[in-house]
Amino acid sequence: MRRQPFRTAEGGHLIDRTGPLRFDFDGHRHEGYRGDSLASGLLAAGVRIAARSFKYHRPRGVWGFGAEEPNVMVTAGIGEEARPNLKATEIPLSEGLEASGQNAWPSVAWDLGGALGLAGGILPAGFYYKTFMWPARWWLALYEPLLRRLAGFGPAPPAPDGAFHAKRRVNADVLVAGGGPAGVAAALAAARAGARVVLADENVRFGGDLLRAPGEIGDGDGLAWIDAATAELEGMSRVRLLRRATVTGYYDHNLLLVAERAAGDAPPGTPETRLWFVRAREVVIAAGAHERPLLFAGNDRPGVMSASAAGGYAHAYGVLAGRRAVIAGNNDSIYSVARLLRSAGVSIAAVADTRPDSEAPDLPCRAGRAVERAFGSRRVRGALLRRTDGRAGDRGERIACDLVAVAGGWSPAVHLHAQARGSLSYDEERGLILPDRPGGANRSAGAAAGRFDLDGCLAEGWAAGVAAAASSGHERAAGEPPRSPDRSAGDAPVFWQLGGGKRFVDLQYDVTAADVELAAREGYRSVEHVKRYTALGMGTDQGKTSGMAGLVLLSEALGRPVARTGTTTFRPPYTPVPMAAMAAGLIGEGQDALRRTAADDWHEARGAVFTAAGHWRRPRYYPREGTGEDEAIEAEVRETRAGVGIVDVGTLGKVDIQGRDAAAFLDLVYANRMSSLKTGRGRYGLMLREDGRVFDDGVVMRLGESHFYLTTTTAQHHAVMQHMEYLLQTVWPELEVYATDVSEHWFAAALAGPGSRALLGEAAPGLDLSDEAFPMMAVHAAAVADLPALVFRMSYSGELSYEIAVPADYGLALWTRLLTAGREHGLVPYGTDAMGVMRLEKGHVTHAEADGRTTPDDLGLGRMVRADARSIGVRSLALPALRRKGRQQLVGLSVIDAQARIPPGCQVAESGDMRPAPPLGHVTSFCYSPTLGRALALALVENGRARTGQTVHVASPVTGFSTAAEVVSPVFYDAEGVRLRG
Amino acid sequence: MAAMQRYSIFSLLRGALSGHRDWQPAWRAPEPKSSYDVVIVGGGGHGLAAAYYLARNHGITNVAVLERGWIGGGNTGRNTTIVRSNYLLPENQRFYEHSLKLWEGLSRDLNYNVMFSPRGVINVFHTDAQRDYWIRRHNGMRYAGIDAELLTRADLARLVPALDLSPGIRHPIVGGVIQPRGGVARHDAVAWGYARAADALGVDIIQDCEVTGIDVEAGRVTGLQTSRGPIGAGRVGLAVAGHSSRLAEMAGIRLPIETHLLTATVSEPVKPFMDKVVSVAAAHVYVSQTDKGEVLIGGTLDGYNSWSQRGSPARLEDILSAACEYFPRISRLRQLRHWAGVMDMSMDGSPIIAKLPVEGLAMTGGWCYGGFKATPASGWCLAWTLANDAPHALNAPFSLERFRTGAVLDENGAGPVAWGH
Amino acid sequence: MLLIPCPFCGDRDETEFAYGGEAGNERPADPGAATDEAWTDYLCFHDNPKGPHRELWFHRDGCRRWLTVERDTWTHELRSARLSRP
Amino acid sequence: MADDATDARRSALAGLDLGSRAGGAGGVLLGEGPARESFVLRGPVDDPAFAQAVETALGAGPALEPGEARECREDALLIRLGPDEWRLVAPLSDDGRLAARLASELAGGRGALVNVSSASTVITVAGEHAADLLATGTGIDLDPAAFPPGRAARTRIGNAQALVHRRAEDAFELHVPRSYARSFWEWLEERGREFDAAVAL
Ligand SMILES: Cc1cc2nc3c(=O)[nH]c(=O)nc-3n(C[C@H](O)[C@H](O)[C@H](O)COP(=O)(O)OP(=O)(O)OC[C@H]3O[C@@H](n4cnc5c(N)ncnc54)[C@H](O)[C@@H]3O)c2cc1C
Ligand SMILES: NC(=O)c1ccc[n+]([C@@H]2O[C@H](COP(=O)([O-])OP(=O)(O)OC[C@H]3O[C@@H](n4cnc5c(N)ncnc54)[C@H](O)[C@@H]3O)[C@@H](O)[C@H]2O)c1
Ligand SMILES: Cc1cc2nc3c(=O)[nH]c(=O)nc-3n(C[C@H](O)[C@H](O)[C@H](O)COP(=O)(O)O)c2cc1C
Ligand SMILES: [Zn+2]
Repeated sequence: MRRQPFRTAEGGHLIDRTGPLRFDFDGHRHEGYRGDSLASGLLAAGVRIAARSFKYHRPRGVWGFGAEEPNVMVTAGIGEEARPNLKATEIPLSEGLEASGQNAWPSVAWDLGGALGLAGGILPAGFYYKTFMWPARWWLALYEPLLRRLAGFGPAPPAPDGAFHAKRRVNADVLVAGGGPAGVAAALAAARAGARVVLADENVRFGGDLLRAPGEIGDGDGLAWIDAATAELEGMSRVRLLRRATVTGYYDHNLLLVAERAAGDAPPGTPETRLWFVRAREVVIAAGAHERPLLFAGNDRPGVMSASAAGGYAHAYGVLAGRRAVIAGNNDSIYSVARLLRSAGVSIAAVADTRPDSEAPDLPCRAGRAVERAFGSRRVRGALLRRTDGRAGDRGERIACDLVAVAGGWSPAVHLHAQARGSLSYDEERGLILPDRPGGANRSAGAAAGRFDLDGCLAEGWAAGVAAAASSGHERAAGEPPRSPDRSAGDAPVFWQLGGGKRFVDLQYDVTAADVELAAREGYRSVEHVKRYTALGMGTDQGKTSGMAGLVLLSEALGRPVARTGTTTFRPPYTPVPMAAMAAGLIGEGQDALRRTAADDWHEARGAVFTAAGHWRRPRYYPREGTGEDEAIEAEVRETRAGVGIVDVGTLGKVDIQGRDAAAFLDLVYANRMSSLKTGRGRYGLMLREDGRVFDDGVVMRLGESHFYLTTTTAQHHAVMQHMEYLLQTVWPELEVYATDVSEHWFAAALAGPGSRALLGEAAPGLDLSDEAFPMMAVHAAAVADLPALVFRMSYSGELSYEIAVPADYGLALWTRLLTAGREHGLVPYGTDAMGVMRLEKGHVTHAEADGRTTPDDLGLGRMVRADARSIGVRSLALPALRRKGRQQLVGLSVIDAQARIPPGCQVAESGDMRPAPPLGHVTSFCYSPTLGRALALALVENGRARTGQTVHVASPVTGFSTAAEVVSPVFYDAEGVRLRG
Repeated sequence: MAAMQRYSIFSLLRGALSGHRDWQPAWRAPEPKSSYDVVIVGGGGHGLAAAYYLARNHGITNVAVLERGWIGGGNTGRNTTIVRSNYLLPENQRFYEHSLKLWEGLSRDLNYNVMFSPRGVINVFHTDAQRDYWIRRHNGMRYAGIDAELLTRADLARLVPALDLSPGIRHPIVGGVIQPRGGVARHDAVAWGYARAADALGVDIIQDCEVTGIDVEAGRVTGLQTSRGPIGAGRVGLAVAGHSSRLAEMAGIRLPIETHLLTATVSEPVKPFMDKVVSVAAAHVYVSQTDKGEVLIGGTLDGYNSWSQRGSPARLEDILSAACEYFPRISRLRQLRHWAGVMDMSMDGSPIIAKLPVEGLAMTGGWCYGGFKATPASGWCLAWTLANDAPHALNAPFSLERFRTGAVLDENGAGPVAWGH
Repeated sequence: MLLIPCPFCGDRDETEFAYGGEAGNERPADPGAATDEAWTDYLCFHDNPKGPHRELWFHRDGCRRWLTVERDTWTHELRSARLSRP
Repeated sequence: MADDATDARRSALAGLDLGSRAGGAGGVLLGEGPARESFVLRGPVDDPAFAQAVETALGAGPALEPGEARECREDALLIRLGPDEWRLVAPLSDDGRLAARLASELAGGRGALVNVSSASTVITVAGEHAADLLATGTGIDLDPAAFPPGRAARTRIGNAQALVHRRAEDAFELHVPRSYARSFWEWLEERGREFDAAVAL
């Protein structure tokens, strides 16, 4: 048997006949040519059943030629490489391609699911809304699993997409969407006018409709003109031609997404997709039109297809979609398709024209007739033609054939125009939905604007190109537009259906005319309701072929004009976009950069276990030989409190504040006063949000009369910067203050513990560390470990402590030099967990306590707030609910059972039985304190401070844990602050 | 009026025999009367539910629902359909749990299968701080009598095989929590089911009827101006989601609500591979697979006031990269469609179901991301509030006054920044 | 994705900016003298028009200026953008 | 101390060991630029005293076009980043002298000068596809007509904010916040696969 029985001996401008390619479909080996699509390859090989439908598993074959294909979706690749739901018309054949049919078992050719078709009667649109309600439990146990089993097309992929996908952002004067005659003319005109042009077409070759059917431009072949024009464009430096590139979405301010697919024979390393984000000043939409179906019984059988597609397979690929064809339609294109097919070797059984007085002496014409029914089950075997005027006595004509090519007219591709929120109009006479007022800087041209003659398309495209270039400031003369002898309007009377029976409207979701009529009868009258009730247009083709038919049927059922029915909303993407392409460059650190401190390499080498703090990573603790995590953390605490520890605090936000009004500004930004600070001294500062809740805290240091340096928490640093700029630029623009973010410039480490003074004394011999010369909250510039540093005396751990900041380039040197110097002092590096334990022992609050709901008073910080209502947030503190008695307040909880440990996420309750009852509050932070030898917690508890001394319960019902604790002051350790003095 | 045609497997079989020619309209298409006892503005789930409960619970049947477009075409028709009651604040817990209980009986109550599917709603976490928060929230639910469980990584691997639990990713997942009774429902069916049941009790559902003005006389609402003429009303309930500020403005009232965009997207349908609803809160993405097979993915706001119902591709990149990161096999699928809804973002992230400072006027709104799950209880409470001219204990905390006194219900602690919630 | 014409930097994508809400929402000059109602008006009750809106945007990844932008919240048409503090 | 300090300098990219990755001649060459001294200058451009102080110290006035990078005294570069913000970038060998001069000219007047020398890492991107690689992650118009050599812009690229300075049509310098530098480098390398990006020393 011939390997490609339906391949013609010659012809096919897209294929290269030197050396066939082999490919597999559903386990069978076939042959095709380079340049074929999988669809043309399957047709050439004589594969007629290439898919099964969604609901009834009916056999389906290729219907279309490109993006509009509703039927044949396949899974390409096998095993982990499988990609489901690809349109066979869009898959380039490549050597060794393996594809399989979907939604069928064991194969699309022989699918047991086909039996479901028999149950079709009880499964009309929306049947599931009417049943499966009793008994309630069965929904989850039985009914829904059954429905889910039937759902879906392709298999769920078992593995992630491993391919490389690229992205590119570009700016253009003019983006032309669609590279048919209109688009190429537009691009050429705009480019010659001097505009920066991007021309994108979804096909492998520019030419649009000319790929499917020959046409004349100038005095020669249309495609030759296209090739010459694209060659000219290719030579212009400000022009970018994108093939296999679908304009998928039209977004705000003329941003368009274009998904470019790799060629079938692309060299390895070529990105599988490149997603272009084109910001265009002007857009020309030259997206052509989609051929419409006709509705008749059996119109879904393999072998019933779009006439222009049937012609296209012959012209572009040298493939016959059948050997004996009935061609039926309502416009002149049926004659050119018939001649095209005949010259390729198809015998033309009949050409049925719905119009009564058309004729073509060279063809077996049946004027005034249409198909009423297609025969055959696994593929079409014949068609019944009948008069369209319903004259009595017409017994119909049954014609044997294996191809029914239908030409129901054209639907302009208004998708992009509509996505841009352009309005649509309905031309009743021509039966066309047309772009009306544009919704952005765009214009439609050619078939996309309802212009169907080649000459008109060229003229319109050209004019659109000239106009778009002019609107973007380019007015060089572009020359004369190309002309074509083809000036036939191509208009057709509106015609949809003949006869009854199972007429499919949406092939993909098996929506029939009866379903649409049922929806209308049941009161789902809005076109949007019908879409949702029947799923019409919700498939992967988004109704490109079915949409209009659905509208007309619905309008007829309701007896109202199509214009009143309107369309459903057009939404991106125009054709599906790979998720992996959207995600390209944005996975892992690509999306979420990992910020590292200057000492990060050291932490990593030391084997630190890290934790995430915003974008940063910070050492949680440093593992120790022979002990577990808890022991290591406890040791870090113990050794710091007994000797000296060092912690990387490089992640804190740091801001330099200068300017005449710096002090006044800080008084307004913080709830406590900063203007009274003396130079060389610092103060703990509390920042509120305008609604009175605690926003951030940190230390403010005065470096000069109008020069301050302040720290923020790691998490809020960006928010604080933005907040300060907001205040300076919009609320108090009269203040002259410059806030400069210096977080990245400074690295910082804290030395903590009674031994810190001795160690620092050694590392900074020039610095007098006596209490008199260097009291608490003082700041000095000094050389530390021979590095230029700022040293602050402050404490978070509750021990004598110094924070040392150096420019980050020296950060690692500071860290390693201190560690070396500290060896004799027993210096221990500690991480955030030990820091957390020490701060908890001291009752310092963090974001767990300042959770965006708490006021200063809730946190026991009320006395810090200055009574100046001008400061941010202070006025809100006077609102009744913020002054209300009985608010939750911060307390300490000391667990009574010294062996008990607190699990995460505990609530605080009156009793320990964990029965439903309103809890008193919740634990915000917890630890086991090696210092005090028991578990401690901070908690927000209703009326908490008044409960001091009472016993409450700390409980986690989800883990079945509960223990008793005493309410105590949140400062568990060294309340007098003796240790700060060292 | 005719008794409602019952839906069941038997009626479906009978329909099959008659070629499905005997099905009656699910709801009528009446001409508006000159006045009603109560008019509900907004034919989304909330408005339709309010009308239904007014008729069913309070015997008030001279009711109209006015919808400017087609019922269910607002956020009801464009959301990610997650239903749950796993809230942090007690006021929210009580309210949403009441709603969940109504969901559990809803299909049978309405005789319309809304396909409520309690398949379990999972939240995962990555850091200690997130762990503490999520467990605390679920512990709080237990104290409120709501189901909640803790999941280990092994549990997650078993329940959600598609989830990437490897330690090598940017933010490794360390655990999760689940509300087993949470799930999804068929969004459209909720609107249609309420409409059909309300219609059967005498409620007029009037589509293509836009309210353009609210008539107030001596501080009392008397009727509405609409695109289909004036309609008198004894009381008026607003249930217009993203459009709340506009309607309130018609009565001279300002609301602490801003309108923002939220995007959702679906993949092409594939065979089932994920039956839980999974939310990765830290990455602002939530994922489920519908009964038709699409993977349904939702994310976070576009973050600026907008009524445009179409979101930014930048947000899509965020949402889809997060989805691909945590559910890697999704990266092999293709995005089929995306859309956006206009969200009524309140200033504390919690709703307003309350009487307004015009006699006879009440509203439900300010739903932010979360109002689909609230549909039954929101309608239930609005109906109560309209019928009794006073809030029920369940919705008393969701007052407008709280924004004046500071007694806000700020689940996320984000402060008065509408787009921060 | 909006394209915001920063008066200093030129056209930039929305992703470089942080949104700041209504532009005309003035902070009471003397908060201490403001009634609860006036104060909470400022805090919580903002303009939310469907149509032209004056709003603030922070050019976080560019000049770090706060801009006052006039944008239609329905069409997203951007009518003007100027520096909040010239 | 100065010497000791200089030796102690360490690049944020040191951990990547770029030396071991060097080689190849791809469509884009990535490298690390030399460390610089870098200062944020703030001040009122319309204040004549401020303008004069800057002009005197640097030999270039502050009234530059947005994004203009003007060469000034001591091989330094003054870049206008905002209405009242500039970046002064000087070679390390300058050892702070230029900034000191500027500081003393500014002393007592308005404005502010802040040392941020450690705040960013300089990454060079050069070669035929240099602009294409940047265009994988930033929306600013990199067409040489819109963004010619000698221009700079602070913008967002990929996973970081960066100050992009075009030195020649096909050569860029990116000043990236130090803590982001490694992640950003890796992002560049990964996105650069499309162009056979290689590391240049
Ligand atoms: C993308 C997205 C995802 C979401 N995900 C979830 C989720 O997973 N779970 C969840 O619980 N919630 C979710 N939500 C929120 C939820 O969808 C809404 O809160 C809820 O559906 C609101 O219902 P509604 O009936 O109040 O509003 P809508 O359904 O919007 O109904 C309001 C109706 O009022 C009509 N209307 C407006 N103005 C007028 C007028 N002047 N005259 C007459 N009629 C008018 C509108 O046309 C509309 O139909 C999501 C929302 C979005 C957009
Ligand atoms: N005889 C008839 O009745 C009839 C009817 C319709 C069209 N035509 C012929 O069709 C041609 C119309 O010319 P035209 O240029 O307007 O349309 P076209 O169909 O020739 O070209 C449009 C091109 O745009 C592509 N495209 C569509 N959407 C796209 C997207 N989103 N992204 C990228 N590419 C996209 C299409 O694949 C096609 O290649 C003329 O030759 C005309 O004579 C004839
Ligand atoms: C849960 C859910 C599932 C959806 N599934 C699909 C789908 O399979 N196919 C489809 O085209 N649209 C689907 N949509 C999107 C709708 O088509 C539509 O975009 C959405 O309801 C918003 O309405 P609009 O686009 O008409 O504004 C789905 C929407 C929701 C809420
Ligand atoms: Zn700017």
